[in-house]
Amino acid sequence: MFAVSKAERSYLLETVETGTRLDGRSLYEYRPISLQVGVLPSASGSSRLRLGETEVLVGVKVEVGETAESSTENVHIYFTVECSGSASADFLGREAENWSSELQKALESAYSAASVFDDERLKLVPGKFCWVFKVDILVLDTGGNMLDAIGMATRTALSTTLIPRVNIQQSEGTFELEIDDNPSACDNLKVEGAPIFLTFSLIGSHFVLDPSVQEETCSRGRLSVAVDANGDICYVCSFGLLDAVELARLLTIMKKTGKVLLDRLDECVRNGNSS
Amino acid sequence: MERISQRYGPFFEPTDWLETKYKRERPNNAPRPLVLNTGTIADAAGSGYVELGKTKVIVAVYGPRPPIRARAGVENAMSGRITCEVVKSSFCYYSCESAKIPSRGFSEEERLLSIRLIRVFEPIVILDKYPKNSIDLFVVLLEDDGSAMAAMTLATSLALADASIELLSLVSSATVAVSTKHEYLVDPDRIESENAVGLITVSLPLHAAQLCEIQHNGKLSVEDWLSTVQLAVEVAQTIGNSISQFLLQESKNKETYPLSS
Amino acid sequence: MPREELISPDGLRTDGRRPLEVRKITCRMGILPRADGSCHLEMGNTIVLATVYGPRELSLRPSSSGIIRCEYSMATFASTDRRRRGKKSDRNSVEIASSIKKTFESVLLTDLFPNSRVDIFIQVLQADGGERSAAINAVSIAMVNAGIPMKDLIVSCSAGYMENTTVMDLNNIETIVREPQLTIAIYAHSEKVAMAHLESKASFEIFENLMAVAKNGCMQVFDVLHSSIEKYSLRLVASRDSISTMGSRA
Amino acid sequence: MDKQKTQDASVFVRSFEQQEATLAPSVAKSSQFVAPGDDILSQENVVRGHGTMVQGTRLTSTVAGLVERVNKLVAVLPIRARYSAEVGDVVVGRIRDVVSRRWKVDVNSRQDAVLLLSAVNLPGGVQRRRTYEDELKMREFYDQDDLISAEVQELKQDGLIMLHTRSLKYGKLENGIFISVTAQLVKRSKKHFHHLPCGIDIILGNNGYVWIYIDETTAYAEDEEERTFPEKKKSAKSNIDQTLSAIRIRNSIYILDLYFLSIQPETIMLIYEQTIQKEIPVQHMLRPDIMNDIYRRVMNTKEM
Repeated sequence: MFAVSKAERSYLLETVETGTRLDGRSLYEYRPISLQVGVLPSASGSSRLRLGETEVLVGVKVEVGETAESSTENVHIYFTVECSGSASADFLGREAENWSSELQKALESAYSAASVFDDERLKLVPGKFCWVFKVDILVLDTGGNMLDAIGMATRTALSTTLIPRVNIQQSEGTFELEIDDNPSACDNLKVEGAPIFLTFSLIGSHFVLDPSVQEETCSRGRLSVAVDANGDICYVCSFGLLDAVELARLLTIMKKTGKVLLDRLDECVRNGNSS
Repeated sequence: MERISQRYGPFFEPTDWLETKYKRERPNNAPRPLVLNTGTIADAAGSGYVELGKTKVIVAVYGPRPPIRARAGVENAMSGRITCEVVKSSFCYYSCESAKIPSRGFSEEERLLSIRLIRVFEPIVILDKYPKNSIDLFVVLLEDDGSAMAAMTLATSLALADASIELLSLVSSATVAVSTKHEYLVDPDRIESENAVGLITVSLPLHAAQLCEIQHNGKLSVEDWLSTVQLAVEVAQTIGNSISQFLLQESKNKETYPLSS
Repeated sequence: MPREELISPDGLRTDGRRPLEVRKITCRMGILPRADGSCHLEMGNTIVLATVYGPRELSLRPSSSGIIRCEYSMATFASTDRRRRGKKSDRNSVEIASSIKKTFESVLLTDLFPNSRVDIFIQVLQADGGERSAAINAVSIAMVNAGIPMKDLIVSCSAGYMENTTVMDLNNIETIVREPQLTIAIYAHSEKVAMAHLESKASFEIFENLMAVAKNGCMQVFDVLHSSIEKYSLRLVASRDSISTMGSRA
Repeated sequence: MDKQKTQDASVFVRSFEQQEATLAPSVAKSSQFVAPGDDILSQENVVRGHGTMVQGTRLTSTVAGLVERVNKLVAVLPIRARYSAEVGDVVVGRIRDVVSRRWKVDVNSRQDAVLLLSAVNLPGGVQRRRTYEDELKMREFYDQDDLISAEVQELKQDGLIMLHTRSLKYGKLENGIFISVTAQLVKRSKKHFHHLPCGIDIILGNNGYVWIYIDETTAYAEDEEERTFPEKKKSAKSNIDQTLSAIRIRNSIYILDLYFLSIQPETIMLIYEQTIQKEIPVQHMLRPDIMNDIYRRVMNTKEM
């Protein structure tokens, strides 16, 4: 549990009133992000992301799985969010469990809405076989704004994920799948449509983007939105009393910031791959 | 009370059949018939019952009372807190889901619904007036035919008012679905929600231009999203007005009761 | 995996090592600033992250010496077959955690911090054999990083017997074989054994052989760990002192 | 331009690795480095101090650090560790719990320090008897999570730290920013309350907790008129400037801590002035590339 005294809280509120935050950021600014891809050689795709004090590690495993007859999807995606021991020490009892299922739910909802995997190359045998993506998120350090960090890390991990080529042989109604083990014969997953999350905390009467732990502790409400590259909204979750008129303004900020953030992340992954 | 005993047949038809054959039987902008009741549970400090079409929710409020399980050290004792337990009745699951009933404890969905309800009501209940106390909400979702969260919020609002707990305002809630044909469907039922491209639930206090909670699933452009929220807010306000009408009526009834006896 | 393949006719192992060669070890200290001590240790492809908190307030009843708690968990993506293991309640994890706890109980000077506790968290990020010894080495470094007084540095290494050869520091392929395997942790200077864990039965001669090889491996590990501690520490000291001398001049 | 302002998703590996490259390893190894279990080179008849132990005939270290010798005393000070208290230290602490007649205070040490009700100044007379009412009103003096400054009064046999705030300069901390750093970076000195040249006050707690604040009593002491109307007369402009300097100081301390540089008023001001000189806006100070740049500059000026 993060402790904030009354005096610190009121100083934080006063400072936010003037348009700056206690680490010097302006209200709609992210903390510096550090990113590393391909950190886990045994995973199909992986990334490690640090957002201020928050640090997460994401591993993606790709498998071929069976699917229900009625399903038309090419990809099933599962998320698990786990707290490493040192991070879970911040929670009491059930809290950690609730917290991770909330994050999982948000990711599932956003990814299913964004229809990320509309890619012809991912097609196996409809109604019979599909790709199963297992995205395992490990929280190494909790420093506020976990959802955004997880969202970005998941997207980058997926963008570096390699999909093996599969030869499908059909004989007498049964399908034989032959997976090409050669790492050079893998396709990169296209994740242009994958959303990222942007979170505002309501402090006093102001909204601040990318809240730190201290700001989260002092906040009265939160607004998390998942946006994709087109600026479409894929998921929204908010609580706490917020003015209805503010919504439109916040969404414009989110749309703009989300675009920049996506560009930067992609650029960063490209640079990381080339070097 | 008569309406509670009314029986509805559950859906056993496969979903794809419903998708083609299903037809909304009321205008897109009309919510389903609303049934409200308070004081259903005699033992509780307050209780509320809400029927939104076939969706039925019952809520009991206990408290303010000293917390049963004190959480050591972390609690700010100067203001009260809200606890919430949401339970889905075992017959509220539809055919395909019935296998998923958890053997014990709360399912993930129930826990998430509990957290959401707490978050809706934390800024609404004037917790400073109940230091060192806890207000316990027990919610039973009897049948889920879409818009369950909205129904739960309404029922909790009724129950809190019934328990005479100090609130900033009554809370109202509404769900709007955006269909594949880009129609706005107010208060969607289960099939409509499952087939929607966007599903928004909004909770708001009646007497302020503010929102307590927004939950949105699905993909919409910013403009569409804003207009959907706008619609949901309007519907929630209409529903809210009928709730306050109902409560007013109830309190009048209560006033006349001792005289007649 | 057929046995012949484990050691080639040239005497090289599957990953190209000689029998008495440990994998490449790299370690980074102080990587999680919020913890008192942390260490990211790679032994070949096995990656372990250890964090140490404390000594800090023990909220239970008073005790005359410090208390150590240890949690070991394996990330879901750690091994090639993604299993939903690694939960703290997992039996294997509990066993490793308790053995690491006991190992460090003997070496930490717990008398120096009564009424306090030290929390150890171990997260295996990638498992390629020798997780137990990697975890012990990582915790050891994290303890140094946290400045917790210890009698000695504990280092750990494994050894196995296969195809009439004794090899040290087994990787995943080598651990799958049902042959005698020994993991030991020793006090680096006094060479006392702090922990020994044997799998499969081994004759007495083989056991002694394994012991000697594992000990040899431990010393190799020690050299690497000691030099990285020294390098890290001296850098910090240099950093701290460089500017302070200037500060006094200013 | 706007993008530059609102966003930075720049990549860097690990700040510590970058630092490794920039720092010249020209360390005069004046004293021996030891890791736990290493032998300490020494003559006979030494007095063993902290961080050492005798194992058989050997004198060994128990922590990693440099061997310090003062006459016959041999000690090893850990490079990073929790705070170990000494009597007379000034600390900043956070109230963790209020129990009967005492506060438990988190001071980044091995266990919570204790502040007795009898060790604080109560309103109305310094040596007043502590009544039962005082005990009930303890939360009004210092409530849970409050930050206080205090002095170490006594160390008990089992290492328990007893604090006191029996001086006007100690007590509850208000109107400022808290930051926690490595305790070893704050050297013991005569003075821990500093008024920095930029008009900001800091308390450098020996325990690595730092409080950055704007002391209104000194700020208004210059103008007698204004002193009578505090708060109200404060112009919004100067207030913002002060807050920004306080944040700049906070970020400077953060950089010092990250690069493991000694934290004292001089070094804080060095970073502070460096960023002002280079016109780095306060919100960019914590960007890894800029921090590295500042660090390199500071190290260069030192060599000149």
